[in-house]
Amino acid sequence: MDTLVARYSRPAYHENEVLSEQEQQDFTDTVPSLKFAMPPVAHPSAWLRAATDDRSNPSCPIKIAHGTTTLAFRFQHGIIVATDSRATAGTWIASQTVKKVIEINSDLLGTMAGGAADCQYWLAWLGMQCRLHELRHKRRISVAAASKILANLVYQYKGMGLSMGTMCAGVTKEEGPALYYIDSDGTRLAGDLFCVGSGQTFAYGVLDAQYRFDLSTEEALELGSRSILAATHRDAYSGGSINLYHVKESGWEKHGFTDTNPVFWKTKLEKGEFSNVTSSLDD
Amino acid sequence: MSSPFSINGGACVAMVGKDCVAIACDLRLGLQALTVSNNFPKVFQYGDNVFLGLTGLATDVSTVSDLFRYKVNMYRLREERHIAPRTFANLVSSSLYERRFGPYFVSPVVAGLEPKTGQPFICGFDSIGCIDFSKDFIVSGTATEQLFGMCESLWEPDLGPEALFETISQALLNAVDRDALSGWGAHVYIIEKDKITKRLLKGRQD
Amino acid sequence: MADRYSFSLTTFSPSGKLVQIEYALNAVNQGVTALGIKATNGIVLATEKKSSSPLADPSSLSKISLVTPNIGMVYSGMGPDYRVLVDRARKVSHTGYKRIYNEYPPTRILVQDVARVMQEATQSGGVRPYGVSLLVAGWDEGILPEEDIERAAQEQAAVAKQSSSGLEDDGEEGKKLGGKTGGILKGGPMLYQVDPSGSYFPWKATAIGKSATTAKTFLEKRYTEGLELEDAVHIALLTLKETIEGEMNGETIEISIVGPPADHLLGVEGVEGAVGPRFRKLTPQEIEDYLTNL
Amino acid sequence: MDHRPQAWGRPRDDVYGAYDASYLQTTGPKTATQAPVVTGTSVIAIKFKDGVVMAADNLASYGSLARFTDVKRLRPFLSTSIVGFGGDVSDMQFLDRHLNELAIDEAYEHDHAETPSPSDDSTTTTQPPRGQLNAANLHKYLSKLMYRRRSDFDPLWNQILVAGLDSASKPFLASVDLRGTTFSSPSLATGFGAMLAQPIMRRFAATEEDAAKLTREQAVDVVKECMKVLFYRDARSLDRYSLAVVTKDGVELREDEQLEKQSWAFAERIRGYGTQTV
Amino acid sequence: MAAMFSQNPLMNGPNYSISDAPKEDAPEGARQHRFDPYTDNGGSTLAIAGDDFAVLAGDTRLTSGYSINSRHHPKLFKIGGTTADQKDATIVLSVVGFAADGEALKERLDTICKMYRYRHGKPMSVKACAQRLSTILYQKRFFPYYAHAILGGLDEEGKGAVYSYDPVGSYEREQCRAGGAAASLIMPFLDNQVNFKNQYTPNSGEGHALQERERRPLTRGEVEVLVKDAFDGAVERHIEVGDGLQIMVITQNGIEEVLLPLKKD
Repeated sequence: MDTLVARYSRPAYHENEVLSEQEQQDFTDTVPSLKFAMPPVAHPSAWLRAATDDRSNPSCPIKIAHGTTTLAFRFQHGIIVATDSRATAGTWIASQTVKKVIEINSDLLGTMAGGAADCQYWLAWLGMQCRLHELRHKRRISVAAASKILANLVYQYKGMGLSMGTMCAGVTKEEGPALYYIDSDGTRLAGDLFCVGSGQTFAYGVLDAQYRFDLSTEEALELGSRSILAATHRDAYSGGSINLYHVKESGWEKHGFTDTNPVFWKTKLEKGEFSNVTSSLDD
Repeated sequence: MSSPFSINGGACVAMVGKDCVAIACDLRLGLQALTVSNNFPKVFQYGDNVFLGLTGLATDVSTVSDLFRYKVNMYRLREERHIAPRTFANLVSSSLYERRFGPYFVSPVVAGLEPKTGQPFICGFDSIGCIDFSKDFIVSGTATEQLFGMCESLWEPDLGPEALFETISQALLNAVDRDALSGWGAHVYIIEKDKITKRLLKGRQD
Repeated sequence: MADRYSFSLTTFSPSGKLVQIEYALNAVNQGVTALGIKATNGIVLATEKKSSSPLADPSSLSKISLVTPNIGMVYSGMGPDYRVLVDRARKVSHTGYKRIYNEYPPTRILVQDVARVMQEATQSGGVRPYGVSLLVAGWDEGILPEEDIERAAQEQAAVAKQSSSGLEDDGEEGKKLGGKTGGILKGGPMLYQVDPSGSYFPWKATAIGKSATTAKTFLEKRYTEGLELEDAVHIALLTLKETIEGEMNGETIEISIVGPPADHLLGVEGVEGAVGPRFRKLTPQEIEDYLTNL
Repeated sequence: MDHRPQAWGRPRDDVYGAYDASYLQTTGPKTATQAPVVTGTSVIAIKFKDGVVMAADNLASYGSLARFTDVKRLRPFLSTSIVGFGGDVSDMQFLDRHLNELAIDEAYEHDHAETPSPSDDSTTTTQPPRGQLNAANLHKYLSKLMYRRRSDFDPLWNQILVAGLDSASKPFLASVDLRGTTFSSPSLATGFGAMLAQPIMRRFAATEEDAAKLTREQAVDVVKECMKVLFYRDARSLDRYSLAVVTKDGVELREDEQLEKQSWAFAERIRGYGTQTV
Repeated sequence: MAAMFSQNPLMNGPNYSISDAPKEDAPEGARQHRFDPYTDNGGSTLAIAGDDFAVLAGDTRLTSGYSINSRHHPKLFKIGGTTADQKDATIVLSVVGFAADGEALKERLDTICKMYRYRHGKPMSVKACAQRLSTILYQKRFFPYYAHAILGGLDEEGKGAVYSYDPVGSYEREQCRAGGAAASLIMPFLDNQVNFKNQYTPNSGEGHALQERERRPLTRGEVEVLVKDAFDGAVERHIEVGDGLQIMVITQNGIEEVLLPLKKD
C-alpha cells in the first residue's frame, strides 16, 4: 500500500526524471562505463538494422562509415600489415584518409574493416586490457591472449549489430610472428595470411600468387603494397592511400601512408601492369 | 544498391561557355563494388554538333545510344541535313516518353551548338524524357550531388574554350573522387564553332 | 469492312502499265484547273470554285487547305478523295514529325509522306488509287548559319556591282548561292506536285486539271526568275482567266498564298518568339482588288 | 557479418532476419506506439513589441468528429508565460497536471515575500518574484521532458508553443514537439498553421526587428486573420477560439473569442479538388 | 566470371543485384507500427582548419519536410565555457541532422567539459574533448544519435584542429570537412580548393611527371571566401539550406562569431 501512496503523493513531475540516472552518473565518473543505451523496442537489433543497413536501404537515416580492404601476412622477418584508407557511407566516399591500422600498443597492431567506430572503440579498449594484463602479470601479453580477449568481448555482443573484421598482429618471443583474424560473429582464426574487406578477393589474388614464407622484408613490403593497390583499383569501396606496417620482435614500424595515385601510374608505366587502363586517346 | 541507376555507376556533366559547350563523362563500368571495365565512355557524337551523354544502367546506355544513332542517321538521310541539338533534344524526349510505363534507366544529357545561330545549347532529361533546358550546366549520374556542388561553385558565364576545359575537368574529377561508383579516367569534349577537341583525363584509378 | 479484298485492284496490264493509275490521271484531268506559282518571297496557289448552280453557297466550299502553318495544298480531281488526303497529310505531319521533333516538317518531307500514302493506295488490297493530283506549297527554314547568309548577301551585292564590269565570282566554298529559291541550304518557298501514282515533282510554276496544258504554256511565257509574290498573283489570275469560261470574281475563284508570317493570324499578342503562319487564304475582297487592277 | 563484396560488413539475413523497412515507416500514415486519439489542431503565435500573442481554437476532434467544442488549449503558467498545445488532448491534460504541480512548487520556492522591496518603484505586484521560471526556462524544461519521453519510445504526442519573456525580459516564443525538436522564430504555428498561417504571419514578422515594430493591436489582428483562414481551410477547426496576450504585465487570456467578419465568397469558385475548374 | 552472372544461390558471388533487392513481403505477424524517433531537420555545416585558427560554419535554417520551422536556429555551439554566454569557451561543436539529438549531444558534451574544467582547473584540450565525444557517441551505438558532429579548436601547438565524426563515434582529425544535407555538394569543392586535389602546377613536368600543386595552409581571408562560396552553391541546389550563415572563428584570443544572410528561397 505504502508504495502506492508513495507514488501518488510525490509531485507528478518527480516521476519522469528528465535525465536518467545513467546519464547523471555518466557526468561524474571519469572512465565511461560500458553501459550502452538500448532502444526500448521488442527487437533492438532488427530496429538498429532498419536504421543503419545502407546496403538493403540506401536511404536509411543513419549512415555508418565502413572501411574496406586490409591484409596481413606472416613471413620469416615478422608480419606485414597493409590497408587502404577509404571510408564509405553507401556510395558516398566519406573519407580518403582513414587510419585503418590501429596501434593497440607498441608491439601489437589491429586492423579496421567493417564498422569504423566499432573497430576504433573496441581496439582502443583492447589496448587498455593489454596494458592491464602487463601490469597484473609483469610481462607482455601474448597475441593469442589479446585476440582471445577481443573475441570473447565481441561474442557477448553477438547479434546486436556490431560489424567488425579485424586482425591482431604481433611478434613475441614465445610465439614468434602471430596473426589472428577476429570478426563480429565471434570467429577467431590463427593463420599465416588474411585479407579482409570488400576488396579481399582482389588482394588475395596478388598475395597468393607471390607469397612465400621466406620473402625478404623489402619484397614482403612491396607485395603487401601491391596487393592493396590491386584492391583499390578494382574495388569501388577501397582506395585513398596505402597504409603499410612491418611488425618485428622489437615492435612495429610504420612504412608510410602513400597516396595510391602516383604509385598506380608508376607501377603501370614502369612495370607495364594494369594494361586494362587506357593511357592514350586511342579510339 | 538495388536501384538500376546505381548498379553500374558513371557520371556525366555538360557546361555552356562563350560560343562553345563542353561535355564530359567518366569511363567506369562496374557491377556494384567490382570495376569491370574502365573504358566505357558515356558520351556519343551524332553529326558534327550534337553530343549525347548517357548515365545509368549500362545495358540501357548502349541500347539507347544505338537507338538514337539509328534515328539520327534516318533523319539525316530523309532531311539531307544534320540534326540540330534542340531538335535532337525533342527527339530524345519523345522517344523516352514512348517507354513511359517501362522506362530505360538512363538520365541523358544533350550538348551542342545550334547550326543556324551558333548559340550553345545544353539540356538534361529524366528517365521518361522531361527536358530540363539550362543556361549554365547539366549534371547526371551517381555523382550528381557532388557535380552540383562543384559546378555551382566553379562555373561562371562566358568562359572561353580553354577556361571551360579547365572548369569542367576540375568539376568532374573532384566530383567522381567523392563517388565510389564513378571515375577511372574521363573523356572531355570541347565543342566550338568548327572545332571539336576530345581529351582523355587520367584521374585517380582507385 | 469485313469483305475487304486481300488482293490489289491495281495490277499490271500485259503491256506493263498500271491501268488504274492511268484512269486516275484521266479523272484528274477532268477536274477543275488548279495552278501554283513560286516567287522569290512566296508562292501563290489558285483554283476556280465552279459552283453547279447559282443556288449553291460557294463560301463554305474550300478547295485550298492548310496542312501546317507554313504549308498549303490545292487539288484537281475528286473532292472527297482530296479531303481524305488533307486529313491524312495533317495527321502524318503531326504523328510522324511534330510530336517527335517539336517542329513542323519541311515541305519536301511532308510531300514524301503524302506521296507514300497515295502510293500505298496503288499496292494494297481492296483499295483504288486516289483520283486527285495535288499542288503542295510551303516555306522551309534554311539551315545555313546566319553569318553565312549575310556574307552571301554581301557577295550578291558585290557581284551585282561587279557584274556591270563583267566579273564572274562564285561563293568561296564553291556552293553557288544563286538566285534559286528553296532548297535545303537556304530554305524559302517550295512548290511540289503529287500524282495518284505517288510520284512527286518540284516546280517553279505549274498547273493541273482540265486545261493544264494551255495554262502551263501560258505560264512558260509569263514566268521569269526573280518574280515577286505580287507579280505571281497577277500571273495566276491571268492564267485562270485563260481557262475559266464563267465570270471571275471573289466568289468563283479561290487564291491562297505562302508569304511573310501573318502574325495577326496568331490570335495572341506579345508572345515572345511567336511567329505567325505563312500560309493564308486571300479574302474575296483582296481577290476583287487584284482583279480590278489586273 | 556478410562477406560478399557488394555487401561486406553488413548484417546477414540468417543472423538478423530479413531487412524490415517497416521500422522506418518512410511511407504510410504517421502512426505510433501511442496513437493520438482526441486531438487539437493548430496553435499559432506571433511576437510583437512588448510580448507575444497566441491563439488556438477550442476544438478537440475525435478523428473527423468534432467531439468537444470547449477544450481550452492555451494555459497560463505562473501568470508569466502561456503554453499552447497541439496534438493529443490526453497528453495535454497530463502535461497540464504536471505543469500545475511544477507551478505550485515554483510559487512556494520563490514566494513574493522573498522579493526585496522594489528599489525602482515601477515594478507592480504582478512582477514575478526573482528566480521564478520564465518562459525560456519553462521551454528548456519541456524540451528535455519531451526528449526523455521520445528516447523511451513513449512520446507525449504534442507540439507545444511556449510564449512569454526570457531572462532579459524580451518577448520569447519557442516550440517543442513529440521528439524534443525545439526551434524559435518571430512567428510560429503548429500543424496546419505551419502551412497556412506562417506565410501570412511572416509577412508581418519575418525578422525579429519586424516583430519588434508590431504593436499589440496589429499582432492581434494578424492572429485573428490567420484564425479565420484556418477556419476556412482546416477541416478540423472551429470558429470559437482562445486568444492570449502575454507581456511583462502578465497574461491576458480570453477563452471564448468568436470568429468575426467571415466571408465565404471564395467558396463558390471552388470545384472539386485541386486544379479542377469546371 | 561465370560466378558473376549465375543465378545459382550457392555461387553467391556479386550476382545481378535486382534478384536480392530487399523483399517487400510483410514481416512475420501483424507488425505494430512503431514510433519513429528520428526525423531530419536539414541544414548543413562546414569546418576548415587554418594555421593558427579554425573556422566552423553552418546555415541557420531548420526544416521538417518541405516546411521551414525556423530561419534562425544555430547549429554551432561554444563548448566548455564557465559562464552562461560561454565567453571563455575554447572549443566549438557543430551538429547537423536530427536537431533534438544535436541539442542533447551538445548539452552532454558541454556539461562534461564544464565538469572537466572544474576538476582540472583548465579547459579541456581539443584532442581530449574529441576522444570524449567519440565515447559519448559510441555509448549510444545501439540507439545512435542521428547527427553528424564536427569539433573545432586549437591543438596544443596552437594550430587549427578539426575532428569529424560518423553518427556512432568513428572520428578522425582532418584539414576540412562538410556535414549535413549538402555535404555531398560542398565536400568535393573543399577537396579541390582547400586540399588542391586534382590540381597540378602548370608545366612542372611532362605527362606523368607533372607535379601536384603543393598544399599550403590557407589564410583566414581565403577561408572565409571559400566558406561563403560553398554555402552559396549549396543554397542554390538544396532546399534544406539557406536563410542565414553562422560562422565561428577560433583563434588564440577567443571565438569570433559572424552572421551573414543567405538566400531565403
